[in-house]
Amino acid sequence: MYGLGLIKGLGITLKNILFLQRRNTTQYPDRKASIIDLAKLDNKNFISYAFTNPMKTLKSMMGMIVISDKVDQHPRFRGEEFSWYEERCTGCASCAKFCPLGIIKIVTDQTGKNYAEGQNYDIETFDIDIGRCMFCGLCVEACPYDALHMGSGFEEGQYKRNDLVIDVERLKKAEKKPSTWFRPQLEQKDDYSPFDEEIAWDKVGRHQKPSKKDLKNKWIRK
Amino acid sequence: MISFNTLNLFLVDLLSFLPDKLVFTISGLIMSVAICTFLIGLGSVYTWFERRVIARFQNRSGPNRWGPFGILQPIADAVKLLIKEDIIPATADKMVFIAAPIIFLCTTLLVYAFLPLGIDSQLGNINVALLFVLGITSVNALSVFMAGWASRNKYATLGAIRAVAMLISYEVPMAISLMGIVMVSQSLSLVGIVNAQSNIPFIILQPLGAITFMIAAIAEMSRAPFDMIESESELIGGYITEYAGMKFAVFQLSEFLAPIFTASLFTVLFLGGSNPLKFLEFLPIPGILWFASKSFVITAILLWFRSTWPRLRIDQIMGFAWKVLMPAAILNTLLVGLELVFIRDNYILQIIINMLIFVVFIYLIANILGQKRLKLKEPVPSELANMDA
Amino acid sequence: MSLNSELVTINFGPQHPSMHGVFRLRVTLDGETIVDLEPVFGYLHRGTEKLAEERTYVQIVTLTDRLDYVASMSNNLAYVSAVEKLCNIEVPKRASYIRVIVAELQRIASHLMATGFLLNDLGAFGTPLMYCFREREKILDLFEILCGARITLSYMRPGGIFQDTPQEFWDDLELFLESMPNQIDELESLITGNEIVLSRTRDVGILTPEQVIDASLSGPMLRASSVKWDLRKANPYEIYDEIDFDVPIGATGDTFDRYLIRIKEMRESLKIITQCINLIKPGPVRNEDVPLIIRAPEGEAYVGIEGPKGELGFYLVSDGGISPYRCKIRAPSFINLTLLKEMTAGGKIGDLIVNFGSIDIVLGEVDR
Amino acid sequence: MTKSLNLNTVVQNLPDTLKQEVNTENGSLYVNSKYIFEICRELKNNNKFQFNYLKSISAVDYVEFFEVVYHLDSLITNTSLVLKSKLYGRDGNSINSVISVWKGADLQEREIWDLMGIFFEGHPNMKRILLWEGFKGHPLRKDFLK
Repeated sequence: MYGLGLIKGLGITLKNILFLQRRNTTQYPDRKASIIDLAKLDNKNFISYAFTNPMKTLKSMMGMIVISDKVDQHPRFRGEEFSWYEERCTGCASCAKFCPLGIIKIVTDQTGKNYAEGQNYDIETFDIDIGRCMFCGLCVEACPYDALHMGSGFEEGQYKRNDLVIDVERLKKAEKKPSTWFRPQLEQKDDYSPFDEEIAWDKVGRHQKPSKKDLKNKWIRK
Repeated sequence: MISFNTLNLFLVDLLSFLPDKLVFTISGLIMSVAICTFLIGLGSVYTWFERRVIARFQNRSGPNRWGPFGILQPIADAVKLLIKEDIIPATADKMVFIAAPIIFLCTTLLVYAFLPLGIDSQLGNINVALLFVLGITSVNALSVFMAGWASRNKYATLGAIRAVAMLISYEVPMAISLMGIVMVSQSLSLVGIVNAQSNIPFIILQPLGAITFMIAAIAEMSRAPFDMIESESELIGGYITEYAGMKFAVFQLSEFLAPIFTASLFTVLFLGGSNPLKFLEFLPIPGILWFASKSFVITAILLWFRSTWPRLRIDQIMGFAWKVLMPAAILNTLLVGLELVFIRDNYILQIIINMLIFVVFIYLIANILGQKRLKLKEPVPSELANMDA
Repeated sequence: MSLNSELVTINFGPQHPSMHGVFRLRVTLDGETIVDLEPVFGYLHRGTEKLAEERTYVQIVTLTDRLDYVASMSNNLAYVSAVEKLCNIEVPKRASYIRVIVAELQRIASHLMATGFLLNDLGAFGTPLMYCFREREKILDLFEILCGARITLSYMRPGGIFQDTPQEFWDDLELFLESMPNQIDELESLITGNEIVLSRTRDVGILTPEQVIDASLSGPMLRASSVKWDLRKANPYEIYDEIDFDVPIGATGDTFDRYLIRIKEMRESLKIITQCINLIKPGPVRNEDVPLIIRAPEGEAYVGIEGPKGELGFYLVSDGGISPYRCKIRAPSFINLTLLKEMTAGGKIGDLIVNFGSIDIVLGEVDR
Repeated sequence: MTKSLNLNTVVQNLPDTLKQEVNTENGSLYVNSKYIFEICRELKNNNKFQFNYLKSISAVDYVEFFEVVYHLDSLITNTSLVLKSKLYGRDGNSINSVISVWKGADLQEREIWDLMGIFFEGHPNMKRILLWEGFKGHPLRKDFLK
């Protein structure tokens, strides 16, 4: 009969508002916590939580309490914060040659300080202009000595374009959180590891790997 | 129980030292300002409510940053719109361009003048309130056309043309569908209509009229699936394309007031207004709460429709008005007229007959319209291509 | 009596809510009826073909990501297939399977997006769009596990794929295959039977088989007009000849058929992925003989694959250098726009928007 | 599997008037640019070919000459053919349009005129498509900005 399709459609939307508590969106960088969220964090019933912590309850009712959720991020995620291992870099500039946009600038000096195999070069300049970087990862693929890794950050906003250029000092100082993009040895611990110490799975990416149960909750509807 | 009338009397008492005419003017003014302020506040809260509910239908969160559950969002919106640059297109007809949103808001607010929100709770009670409501809602078409025409924008003009065609068409079945309840209640006053429903709400007595009125009313306020006038994906914004800042806010406010108004009118006309539901009469709930909760249900249903259905095309919308809603409204009037002559006091029989006719009518319309549309042809591969060769 | 009326010319776009990017249509209207229509291209022209002449063969993979940015995997696949044909590179079997799996996942994602935006153009206020995006998000999650990016993937390399899949990918893919059929059912019961959708889309924008073949349309546009032509069957590439699937076709070639074809193709893609999972075996995923900087022999190669939007072809001419001498991209959504005027002239504005939505163009590919 | 047609059979099956206008060298079929329209019409309408689908038209700049490449497909017999036509000289190159044979040539020919500067005679709407009117030069040529 004509018109049944309309009613069926109404049923679908009703199902989505009534039975599915899963939201499609993630609040970023933080979200306003309700009492239920706070009680969940404390493993309490929200009514008893409201009685025991009246101030916090009031605050959360007024939308003043903020909690931040972690975004699932796979260790292969290629982002900013390039992890560069100074001792392994020979300054061969493969990365610079292979970059499609030509945004890597390397200047080397012959001092004989470097102890990796290959040529003995000291790196004076290593600029990566991430303002123009498209995170294709080809520089990592090109590096023959595993010296350059993609990072896992994505929050590197700056006020000036010049600040987006990562120079060698920043690369040296940066916290190393390499992405396993094109570095499968970081994923498989049995394999040959060029690192002195192995990097655990959860340290590779920025956030913890979601468990299979989490994924199930996320994807499969009851 | 506090009602508008007691408030009014209190005001009159307070001002009794003044001459009589002045007293009534001032007290009326105070009451209307209070009602208008309340409605505008309600309208802005409703924007939050609508956005939240539709967001939940779509598995999103909706506005949730300002205040608890984002309820302060309307204030943030208003502030943002207030401090926006007020742009009037160079070629626009300035007077008309500015007047259009004001007329729109005024007519929307004026509707509430004679709407009984509870027992003895209305600003005024005139004996032609229904006619007044029908008349004042027609002015919307004028203000929309003013806005679209004065903008000197092709999208706006197209929207305005659509608005005039559509709003005027839907006025007719809307008015005719109300004939039935006027005949039964023997009154054009809204209070009279509410009182006539103290036993049975008209939605049960005249389901055909109720559904015709509902559909026509959705079209009148141009909400989905009849949101032809703004139709974002086609005309960008229709008549509000060129509006910005506060003028835009006024338009938006009146548009968000429209569902509230429609819901209240539907409650008054078909759901028994502030009368309690029969089986819940024992509860000590004031009439205005009954009214509010009934209206709330209707607005929620409107939102549900809005978030589910796509939009009809302009010719389909016009065809629907004249080919389906008109016959339905006339049939309803005819039916009620005959029943009033023959079985005036037998409500049960009336309900049974009307329900039956309602179901049969819907079924017939659905089948006549539907049969050829629903059948899908069996695909036959064209001879012009042969993958396996 | 006749009314004195004039034709109105309106620019739909470049900024318009339903122009799918920066596209412009110059439309001549008689009231609500469309009299004439002229598409204006080029607002997103980035000169990809010229850029490709100055990049090495592997670097061009990153350019192809940005053509049809909702179906990067398919673009990658088409491009690397062309390079492989040009240089006679053999691809390991496992890589072929993985390529097919990701290409079909990408097809589902692209069709979901097309369906969602078609419904948005119909005026459904975003609900079907959000449901479609919810499912597409899962596919993007899968891609993130594979290659660390969600949109601009750069996953494939001439001679295979860049890196083998992690175990999590297979687990998640299993979950995805479990849930996806139900989701498509839900989407269908929201849309397919809906009378408003039916009345808006059926018998609107009808294209006959002769017309579509004459105008070189491809993909769902071609098949909706009951032309049974799918490059995956007609000219099987990768491992499609080992796999059993149907090619759905439409009956009338109207907008509704174009929508329905996409839904049916999603189901077929799920079938293909399931078969691939059963057939795939461990092994190398990248031809180790292929260097990073490829020096292609002199010659030329044209390879077309069945992308989500139609036949996506790369025509590469090499002069023996490290970058192609000429790289021509046969962009399906560009050529699918040929018949826009024939589809819409005589209809209403609403029909124009719906027809345009049913073509499923992506401006990155149209303007290149 | 799409078979590519044997070039010699193609030449043999063409009518005598057109036979001398095509030649095969380096494994591709070269067509005299003056006769491209007649040959394309023949390829589409002749029952032995039935090339009803124009896959793509591209143009390549070989500095001393331009090459216009037609990729044809027959959906009926699932065969394919590559036609090529050489155009000598840098300026004022023109070739007949095949739009009345296959409508699919419409946008592609405009694109080639825009980016490569080869004029298609007989095209009803021959103007720039991706770049704006008044753009100087044709960017896909090898001597652009050199």
